[in-house]
Amino acid sequence: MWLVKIKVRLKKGVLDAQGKTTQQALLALGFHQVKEGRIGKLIELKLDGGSREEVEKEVRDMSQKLLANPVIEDFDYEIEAREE
Amino acid sequence: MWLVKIKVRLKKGVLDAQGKTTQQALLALGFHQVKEGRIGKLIELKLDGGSREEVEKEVRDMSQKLLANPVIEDFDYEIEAREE
Amino acid sequence: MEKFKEKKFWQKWNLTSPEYQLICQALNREPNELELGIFSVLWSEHCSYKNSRSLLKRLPTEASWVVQGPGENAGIIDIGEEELVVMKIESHNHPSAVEPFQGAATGVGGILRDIFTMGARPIALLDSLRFGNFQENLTQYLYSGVVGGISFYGNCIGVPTVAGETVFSDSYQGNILVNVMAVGLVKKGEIVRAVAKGVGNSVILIGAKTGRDGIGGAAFASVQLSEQSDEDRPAVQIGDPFTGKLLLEACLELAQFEEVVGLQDCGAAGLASSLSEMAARGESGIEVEVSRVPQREMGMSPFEIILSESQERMVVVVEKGKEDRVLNTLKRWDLDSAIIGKVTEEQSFTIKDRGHQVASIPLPSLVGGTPVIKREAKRPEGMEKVNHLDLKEIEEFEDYNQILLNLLTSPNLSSKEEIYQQYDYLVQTNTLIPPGDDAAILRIKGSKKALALTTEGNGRYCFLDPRQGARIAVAEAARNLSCKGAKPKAVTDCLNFGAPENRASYWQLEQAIEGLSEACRFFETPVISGNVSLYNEKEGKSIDPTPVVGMVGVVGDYRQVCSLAFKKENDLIFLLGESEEELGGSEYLEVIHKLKCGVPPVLDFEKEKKIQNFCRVMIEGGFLASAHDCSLGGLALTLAESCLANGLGAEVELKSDLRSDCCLFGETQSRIVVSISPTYYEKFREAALGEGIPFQYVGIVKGNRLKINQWINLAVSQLEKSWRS
Amino acid sequence: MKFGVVQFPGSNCDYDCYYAIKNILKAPVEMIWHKEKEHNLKGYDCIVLPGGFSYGDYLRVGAIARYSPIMTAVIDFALKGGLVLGICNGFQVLTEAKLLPGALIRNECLHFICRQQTIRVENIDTPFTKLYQKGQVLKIPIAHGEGCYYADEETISELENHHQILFRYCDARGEITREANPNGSLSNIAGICNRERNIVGLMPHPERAMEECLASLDGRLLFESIVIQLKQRQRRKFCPET
Ligand SMILES: Nc1ncnc2c1ncn2[C@@H]1O[C@H](COP(=O)(O)OP(=O)(O)O)[C@@H](O)[C@H]1O
Ligand SMILES: [Mg+2]
Repeated sequence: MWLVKIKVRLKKGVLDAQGKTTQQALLALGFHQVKEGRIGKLIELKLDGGSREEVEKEVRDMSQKLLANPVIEDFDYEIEAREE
Repeated sequence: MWLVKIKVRLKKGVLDAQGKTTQQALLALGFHQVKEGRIGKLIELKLDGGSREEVEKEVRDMSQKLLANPVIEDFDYEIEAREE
Repeated sequence: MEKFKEKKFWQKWNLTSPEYQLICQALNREPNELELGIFSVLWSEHCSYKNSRSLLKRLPTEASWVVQGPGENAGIIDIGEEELVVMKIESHNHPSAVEPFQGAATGVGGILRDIFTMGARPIALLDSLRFGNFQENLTQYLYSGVVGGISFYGNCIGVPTVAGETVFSDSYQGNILVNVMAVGLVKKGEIVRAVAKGVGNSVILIGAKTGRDGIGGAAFASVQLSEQSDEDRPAVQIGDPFTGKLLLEACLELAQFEEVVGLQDCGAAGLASSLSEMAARGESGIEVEVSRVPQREMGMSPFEIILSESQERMVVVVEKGKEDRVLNTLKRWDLDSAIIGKVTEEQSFTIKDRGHQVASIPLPSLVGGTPVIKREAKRPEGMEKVNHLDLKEIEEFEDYNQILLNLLTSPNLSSKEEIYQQYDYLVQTNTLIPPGDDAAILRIKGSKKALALTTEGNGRYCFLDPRQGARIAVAEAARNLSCKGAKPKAVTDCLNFGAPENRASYWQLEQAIEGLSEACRFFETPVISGNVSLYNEKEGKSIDPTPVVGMVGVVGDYRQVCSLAFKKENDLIFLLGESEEELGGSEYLEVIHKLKCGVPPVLDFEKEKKIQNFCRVMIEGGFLASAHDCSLGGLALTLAESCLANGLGAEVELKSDLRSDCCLFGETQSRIVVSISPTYYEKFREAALGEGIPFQYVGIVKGNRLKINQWINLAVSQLEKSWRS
Repeated sequence: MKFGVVQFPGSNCDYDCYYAIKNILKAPVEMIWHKEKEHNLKGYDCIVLPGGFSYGDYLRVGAIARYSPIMTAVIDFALKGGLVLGICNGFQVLTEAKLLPGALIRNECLHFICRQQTIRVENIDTPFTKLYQKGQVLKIPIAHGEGCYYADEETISELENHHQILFRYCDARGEITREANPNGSLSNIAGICNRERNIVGLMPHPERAMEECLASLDGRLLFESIVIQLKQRQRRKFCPET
């Protein structure tokens, strides 16, 4: 069993209204050190079988096809082996 | 400068409709190995100054107050030092 | 500078060599890169209408109630009691094809800014959508993205999406249409104009910070989509409805300030077009300092700042020395703002970067000087063949039950609830007739009046005969309003066509405008605003010509409106108008017989108007229990829909010597199905006879089955299952 | 007696509530700006947190609004027994502020849903529901993307035990069914109150169901219940004996 964590982020330069609003809210709450806020998605999948290489290929494939929107988003991922 | 990555996940037991739908969509696309899908948030902040301990305290504080809702969500975080 | 000439740099910007010559003449020198960029976006089809302007002149734009025709951000009509209605439609086809969610969302944001730019509060949105084949995965992706984007932006900003259309057809495969219309209200005397005038007055940029998004978007909208467009993807903009809402409220406050001289949204081509158009309208000039523009990213060049299409920004011109109240108001709404320049006497658009002049363009040539391009029109080859339809070759059936169910299941006729449920159509608490009817009705608080709104367009009819298709779109829009009890008042149109360089496309455009003109003149619904979207083609194949008509009508008393639902057992059902043997271009032919041919139905203007007037008068008198326009899918679909709305059945007997399929599914124009309580029968009959209105009794509302002659006998629940599937 | 409607940035049912209270209910009402940190809400008897998308609903619905300056006063007002009504986004803000238990998460169907909805009145023993009848079926529109009520089992049974569930999604006949549940809410919960019964949150929009021409009048009794309660309270204030 593999545990895959895919992080999907807005590309640089793409307006991140959520991130901006959250940063401002943190400032207003008194967390003055917060210089920037970005919000992305954290997608965690459990995958069956295959070698790490196979899983990696699959993950890249599904991220490009469905999980990230290549027009505005980038992604990266981590793969961990897990006991059943 | 510190880069903080806060991962906010729905607690076990809370309906993760989006995760479930994503898993189903992946199955439909032919990724038959996907046994489970969960979707959370990845909040990335840049923080100024302070020691690692101070930053950690701040981050825990802001996560409890604003970034995660303990009724439905758990969080964890990573802190990295960054060049300016 | 010579390097541009050598490398034909202008081609990259979609300018032609003669256009480049004109630019050099206007400047008396060669342009620099920034100047060339500005010319290129302002002279793009999207901003300048260079290909369509000469044709648009044919449209009727005047009436005693028209306060503002085409030329400003939106058109305005006077509906009495100090109320003015502001409206406009706009396309966001290309951005939505690239990124459906954000493309549609920013389309909504953009059209709303056109309304509140004028000081009007937006009260309604309508969306007219066209997608490719419903079965295709790509279509599903585009469809859910577009609907999601409209829902995301419209719901958040709090403007109800109350009506629209969704059509699926192969002709839009790879080239979807996303047209959004917005309507607003403003009191007489409170309109704000989009001008910059008064030498020395301050030019303030408000709203979101400027980023690198969407640079060159306007030019992008004016070229064909090709495989290469995928690489243009960073050109998509992101909508931020939250900032949009703050901007809306702030601008409506600013509109009340005396020191506010002019207000203009930053739409296509960003500051380049908003600043130059404002100055041109005010017959002044503008000088702007780009370093003062609040920026989202580091190191943006003047070029990027001036041409950025970042959303949620507006320009306001304020009397010199009186900026404080404006700036404070913006602060109250947490909006960024900065004084970025001033109005000048000399009619030129001057751009400075930290004091150094980086561009200077004479405005009259930039804004007014776009070359008008006369294109050649030619009727497409093979129209005779397309228009041929021999009914004898079409099989008639004994039993139409399954056929009706198939039609109800087909994506163009099935329930659109799945779509409009995603839109908040009730916010603002004015929606008297919600989506799902012929037209939406919105009351006007504090008045007895109500507005009726609809959009109409039939690409198939227009493919078969663009002029007739356009005439029908207007007639049908008016009929939609009339059968809710409203009097049609004005039109905003969105012309979606192929590349004007293609003679057949240009012919279609010309024909459609001719048809719109005739019909709008006849129905006294002047065209007060609109939008043109050309280059809707992919790999040389253009879409069906699709003029979309947005129409507004006025109801005198909001309590006298009529929905399409049958209301009560034993109410009598009548058909106003007469059916003809017409199947050409019908949904039935396409869905059941896979034929897209023949000629669209005939349209008799006089008869149409008479029937519409009669229906309206009957509703005003309170005589009708329901009224429903007979259109796509013919009489059978019209009856089925009236049954489905309240779950009531009907027993119908059509007496006619027409073919059964024509009776049931023919799309003859000028027909309305009404139901009335037996108490009013005499009154109704007398009135109809007196006015010489063709009408026939067809049956009664009864039970829970729809029965039509020996052809159809189905439980309403069964109809519903197919309709909702 | 006076109502106050809080305006957060991004509220969009603020005017609808204002209009309903002023023009339909004909009760005194004022808007309250979110930035008023020093406001003590003196003179107000019922505070309404309206629907909309406060702060764009970014990060999490209601999360940022919960910390807006006016909320200090609202929390204080509520804890002192003042009547607080949260509608839709207002409900979300109340749960984020812990004035009401539980949380509202994304609709099970994952998209926004706007429609006429039937709900059943479960408890009438509150200032907000006293004019209804127990079991009465109301038609009141919903319009939300995140209205799925969630709380842990313990909280749910506490809500049940203390009769804090005021409205449940039901079908036309009043049956509480899976199909009638538009968003996946636990126990079909559409609206709840706190233990003290002075704070109410609900997802449906009663302010959209107050006039003949708007398809339903069923929201009206909710506001009228409040008015009656406030009038009684006032009377008690002036003649303590009665
Ligand atoms: N098909 C049309 N019919 C009538 N008026 C039109 C049409 N197309 C564009 N217009 C008018 O031309 C002007 C410029 O349109 P547009 O560039 O779309 O405005 P904006 O830049 O404000 O979006 C507007 O006043 C618009 O109403
Ligand atoms: Mg405009």
